[in-house]
Amino acid sequence: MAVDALLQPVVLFFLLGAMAALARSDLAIPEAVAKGISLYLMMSIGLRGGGEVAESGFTHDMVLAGGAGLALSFLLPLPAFWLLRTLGQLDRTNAAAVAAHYGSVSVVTFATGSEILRQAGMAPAGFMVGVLAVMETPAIITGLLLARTAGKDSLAPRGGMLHETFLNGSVILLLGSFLIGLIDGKEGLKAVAPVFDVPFRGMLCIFLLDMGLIAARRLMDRRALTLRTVLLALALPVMNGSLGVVLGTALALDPGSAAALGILAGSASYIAVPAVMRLALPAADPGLYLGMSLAVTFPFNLTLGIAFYGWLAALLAS
Amino acid sequence: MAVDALLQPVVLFFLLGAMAALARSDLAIPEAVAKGISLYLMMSIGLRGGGEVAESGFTHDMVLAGGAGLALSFLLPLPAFWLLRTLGQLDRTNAAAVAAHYGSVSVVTFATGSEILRQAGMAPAGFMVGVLAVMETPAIITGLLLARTAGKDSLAPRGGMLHETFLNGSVILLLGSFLIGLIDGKEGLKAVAPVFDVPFRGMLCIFLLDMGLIAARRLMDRRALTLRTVLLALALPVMNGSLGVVLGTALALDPGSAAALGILAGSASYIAVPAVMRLALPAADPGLYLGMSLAVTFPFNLTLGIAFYGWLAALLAS
Amino acid sequence: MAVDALLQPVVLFFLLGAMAALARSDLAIPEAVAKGISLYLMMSIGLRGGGEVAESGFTHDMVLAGGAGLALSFLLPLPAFWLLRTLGQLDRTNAAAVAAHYGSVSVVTFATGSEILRQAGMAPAGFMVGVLAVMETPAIITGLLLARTAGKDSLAPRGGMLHETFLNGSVILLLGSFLIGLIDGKEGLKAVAPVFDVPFRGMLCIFLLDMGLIAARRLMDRRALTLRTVLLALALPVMNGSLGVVLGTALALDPGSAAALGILAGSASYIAVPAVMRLALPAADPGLYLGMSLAVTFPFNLTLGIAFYGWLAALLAS
Amino acid sequence: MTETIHRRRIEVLADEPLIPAIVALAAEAGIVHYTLLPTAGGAGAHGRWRDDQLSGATAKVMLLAITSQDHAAAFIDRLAPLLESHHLLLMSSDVEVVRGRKFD
Amino acid sequence: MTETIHRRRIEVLADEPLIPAIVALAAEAGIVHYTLLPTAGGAGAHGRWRDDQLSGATAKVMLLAITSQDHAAAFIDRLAPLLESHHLLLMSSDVEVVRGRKFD
Amino acid sequence: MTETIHRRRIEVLADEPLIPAIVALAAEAGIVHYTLLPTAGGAGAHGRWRDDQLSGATAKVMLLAITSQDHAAAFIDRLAPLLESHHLLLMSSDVEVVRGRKFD
Ligand SMILES: Nc1ncnc2c1ncn2[C@@H]1O[C@H](COP(=O)(O)O)[C@@H](O)[C@H]1O
Ligand SMILES: Nc1ncnc2c1ncn2[C@@H]1O[C@H](COP(=O)(O)O)[C@@H](O)[C@H]1O
Ligand SMILES: Nc1ncnc2c1ncn2[C@@H]1O[C@H](COP(=O)(O)O)[C@@H](O)[C@H]1O
Ligand code: NA
Ligand code: NA
Ligand code: NA
Repeated sequence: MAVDALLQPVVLFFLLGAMAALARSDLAIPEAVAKGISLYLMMSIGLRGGGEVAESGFTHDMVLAGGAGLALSFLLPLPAFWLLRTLGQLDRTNAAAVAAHYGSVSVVTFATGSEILRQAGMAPAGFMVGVLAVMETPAIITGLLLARTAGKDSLAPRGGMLHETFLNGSVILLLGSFLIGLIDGKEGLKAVAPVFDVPFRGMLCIFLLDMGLIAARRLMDRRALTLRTVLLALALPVMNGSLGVVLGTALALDPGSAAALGILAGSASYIAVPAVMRLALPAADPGLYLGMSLAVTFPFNLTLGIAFYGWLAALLAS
Repeated sequence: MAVDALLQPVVLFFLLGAMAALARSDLAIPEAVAKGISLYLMMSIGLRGGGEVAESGFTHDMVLAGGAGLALSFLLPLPAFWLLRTLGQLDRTNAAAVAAHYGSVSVVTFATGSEILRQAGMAPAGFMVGVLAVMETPAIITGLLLARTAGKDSLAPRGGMLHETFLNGSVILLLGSFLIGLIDGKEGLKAVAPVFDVPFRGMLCIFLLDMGLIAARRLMDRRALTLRTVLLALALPVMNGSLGVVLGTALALDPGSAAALGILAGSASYIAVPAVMRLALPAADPGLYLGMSLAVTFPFNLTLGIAFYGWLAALLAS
Repeated sequence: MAVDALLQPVVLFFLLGAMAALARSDLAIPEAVAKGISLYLMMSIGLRGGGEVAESGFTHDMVLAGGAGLALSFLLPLPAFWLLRTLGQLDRTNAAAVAAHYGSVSVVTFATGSEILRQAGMAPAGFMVGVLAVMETPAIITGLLLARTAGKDSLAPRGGMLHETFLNGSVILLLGSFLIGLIDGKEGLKAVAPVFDVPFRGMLCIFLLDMGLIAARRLMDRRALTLRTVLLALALPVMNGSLGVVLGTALALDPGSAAALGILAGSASYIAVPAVMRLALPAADPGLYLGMSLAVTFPFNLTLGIAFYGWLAALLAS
Repeated sequence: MTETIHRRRIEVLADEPLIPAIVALAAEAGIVHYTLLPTAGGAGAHGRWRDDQLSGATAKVMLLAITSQDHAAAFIDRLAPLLESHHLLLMSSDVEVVRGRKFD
Repeated sequence: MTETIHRRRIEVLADEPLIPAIVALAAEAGIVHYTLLPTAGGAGAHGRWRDDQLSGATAKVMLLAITSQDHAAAFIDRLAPLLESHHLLLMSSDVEVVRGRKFD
Repeated sequence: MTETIHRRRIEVLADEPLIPAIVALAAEAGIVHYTLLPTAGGAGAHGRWRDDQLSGATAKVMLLAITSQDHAAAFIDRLAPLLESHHLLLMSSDVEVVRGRKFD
């Protein structure tokens, strides 16, 4: 599965972007287009997940997976924080900010992983999109508690950070689309499938080309990254991802969904969490948390991580 | 039909956008993408309408509907102006500017309405796209005549406002695409149908998400709106729309086309007319005319108006 | 073929854009969207060409066509330079810069030409995309040698211009997508065909609408263009294009591929070459080289040139 | 050291549909060279706005022109009566340029 | 000649997520009218950046406000302690405007 | 009241492909911190332009740098001979900043 996964157009376009940036080409996707595609991906993931859940109905598995996701997102920042403080030698604020990123999830890693699993005959259940939505925000709360100083800043919003956290555009769009998918069901979505279903993989290619460019340029700019933080940005996904797969298997999820839980646990946020952290913990260095999650963990998951979680889930299931 | 219409993805995405904005989420579609989709919608509507007319040939109905549209667009500003002056307590310039908006049409309301009618088995005739194009500009002329002061300003173009009116980008694009559709016919358009036909409803969803965000943000900013103008922004579409349906039925159009004429008459412009008014009547408040047409009338039509015009047309036809 | 070609939606949208701009309409496609579509077109052309070559395998014809393309791109600037110096009365730097544009190629002209040839039952071979990629850069080198002064400027990059030339974003994207197409093959690309194959012609329509606007606006701004340079901008494509067709036929390529070689030879670059020239030969006037290639040669090729090269190839083949 | 010359830097913020007319007004005042800058949003006496291009009628553009004292004054004279009615923002400040002749 | 009045031109460059908070801070200092300008990239003590909207967390926006001497000073006083920790850029310069009352 | 210090505000308008070279030139003059601003169009001695990114060769970008008097002069000296041949626009003006050391 690993080699097959690496040779898929989505991954090859990511590598093309990364190589172009490393060679200092001026290739660039306009911001507005990249942002538009990122919104499209969330709408599409939400709608399709909601449509599948509408079809399958609420199940026991769904509740288990949702609970597991919730627990993982709340708790994964704790060991991460400890490792970042000790091995990573980060101060409290930076360690807390980074830990929040690793407790949360990457929508694009999930999307790519789902496609690769589907290709390998291990399609995750539709409700995993709900789990994805559930896992986006709890880690932010844990991270802010770990930092202690959050929101004590003169620029911090009066009403605390909860508003920023739950009304983050990407969180709203994913949840809202999931709800619309639930309401309209697979049948009701047929008329919009030519936009939200059929072209999904192709759109992902264009987006991953851009991700390759951005990740590699961040890596070349790696002002804030040290050898220790880079190594942790490789170790944390493996740790968290394995935990996710093991937990999913223990809860008797099908192998595809267990692998997807691993992908979620092993991925790190680079959209919703940074936007909240920039405001809540301005003293934390965005070069550090975006460098780790976007420039190291994301490429690792895309090329090796997903294949590994899938392999592990298949192994444990048999 | 009303409930069905409300639960379609296009309408649900509009509501999602509106709710996100009301909750003060930072969700936003990049300008360039929204503008691009709006241009896409006009190209698609024009091409498909032209293709259908090429197939059906010119008919008696077409001429009648075109004449009715022309008359409505020229004349609807008159009662609107009177109501805005008296009940709305607006000055002459503002009343004239607003009246022009209500005589003209909203392309997206028409597009959404056509999809909802099609879903309900009442697809309007292809030539209604021609009527849409015909109705965009006459109201501007009536509005400028009502205002009297138009173009007497030192920034107003020497050659008068006609150039601005007829060469407005959206007018040109709709008419030009309609012509291309006429020339190439349904057969000739087959090669481009995967872009201009199949994905239309899905693209409309993304656009309506943005419309929801924009309309709700305008409503929250409602500096220029009073209770009187809000009530008129609800009454005018019902009045004009009913008139359109009755006229369409009287001219013996099929119920779908009569409903579409109602939708056109009941909708208010927020693309072509504001751009001309900003230049021709700078003293008129854009917060007022965009607030009424975009933040009140558009959501009303989308959620209730379209369903009402459709119901009325079906009732009158039977 | 000529009239059919002119009435296709792609060409009609180009004419619509040109007419809107000539009538001074404010119609405009957002930059970011136009740029996004231009990147899309390169990805799509590259992938599809690569996929076809993966299927057909490497052939004798392919090597011949590649060699011919390489030679043409290196050598076509020489007669062009001579004509521009003598008949065109340009100074050395400007003549060299313009000559480089005519030795290189226009991706969109090639794409439109391929579609028109396909429509006429003369589809060029998939490897012609490889020839397209091969022909983008050699002419730049010839142009810089002809100018002599290139890179002696204080703003010129230390390492010379080769980096700028070969790592130009559009060159990288076309080549990279071609490679991905080669690796994944037609079968592997199936999952992304709904984005990169099916909607191609429709996307080309939107892009050509924008090209029409841009070309006509440049023509109306024709500060740098003289009657002599306009005539040369019409003569060069005919000369170069005929040479390409004759050479392709002499090498026993199928008529479609010979026509495509003519289209490539006859087209002039307006993406990759100007970006390099602006930096390498700042003294050359961008108004001149973009005016000639974009405002004169491109519209000529689109409306007449492509049809002529196709006709010539068919004639020579029979 | 390169010699620099004092000129006026004029900036006008206006709704996009008004820009061609303002450019024409500037030309009457002798200002034919200018640069347009995009904007993203703002707030003024007439409320808040975001750059939604949906209608484009209320998207704002900043016009920047470097010019001589005289041309600047002529332009300001022409623009002043329109500032209030057209919701314009007009600023003027000192700036130094090389190649003074270019900016007369 | 149209009379112009001296005011302060304040410019603040900040990461997009901080803008609403900075607007609120400006309002506390009496500055309620402003314009936001987009940016494309840059480099500072904290490294290079390009305007990638992917996360939006590090895309920067320029806030421009014309205001009175007093309001400007009050705003700068509030912002000064945050400049270093929040990676802000703050500039202040002279500018002349017509309709002085509008910019107090 | 927060103390502010005088610095130079340098602005250079240039075609996008030239920006990396201009950034390098600025670095030679000791200016390593800068911000890039997008533009939308304009007109000059070499004609009108709109920001069409189709080729990108003639899309313009504004480079803004706050710096010391000396670095500004050094940069202007290096740039002056290129202004005409490269169609550049160069402006320099006074600006006040907090944290003066940051802008040397
Ligand atoms: N004092 C100011 N500083 C900066 N921008 C302003 C100021 N006053 C007005 N503006 C801008 O000019 C626009 C129109 O101003 P107004 O006519 O007051 O609504 C506002 O929306 C702001 O973007
Ligand atoms: N001297 C300067 N001139 C212009 N822009 C600057 C300057 N210093 C910093 N900036 C901008 O402010 C941002 C943050 O600065 P810093 O906190 O120094 O990284 C930089 O990325 C630049 O975009
Ligand atoms: N006086 C000026 N004020 C503002 N922008 C200018 C001025 N002169 C030139 N520019 C800008 O600089 C670009 C190049 O100038 P030029 O080399 O004169 O064509 C123009 O297209 C304008 O965008
Ligand atoms: Na995670
Ligand atoms: Na109407
Ligand atoms: Na050529």
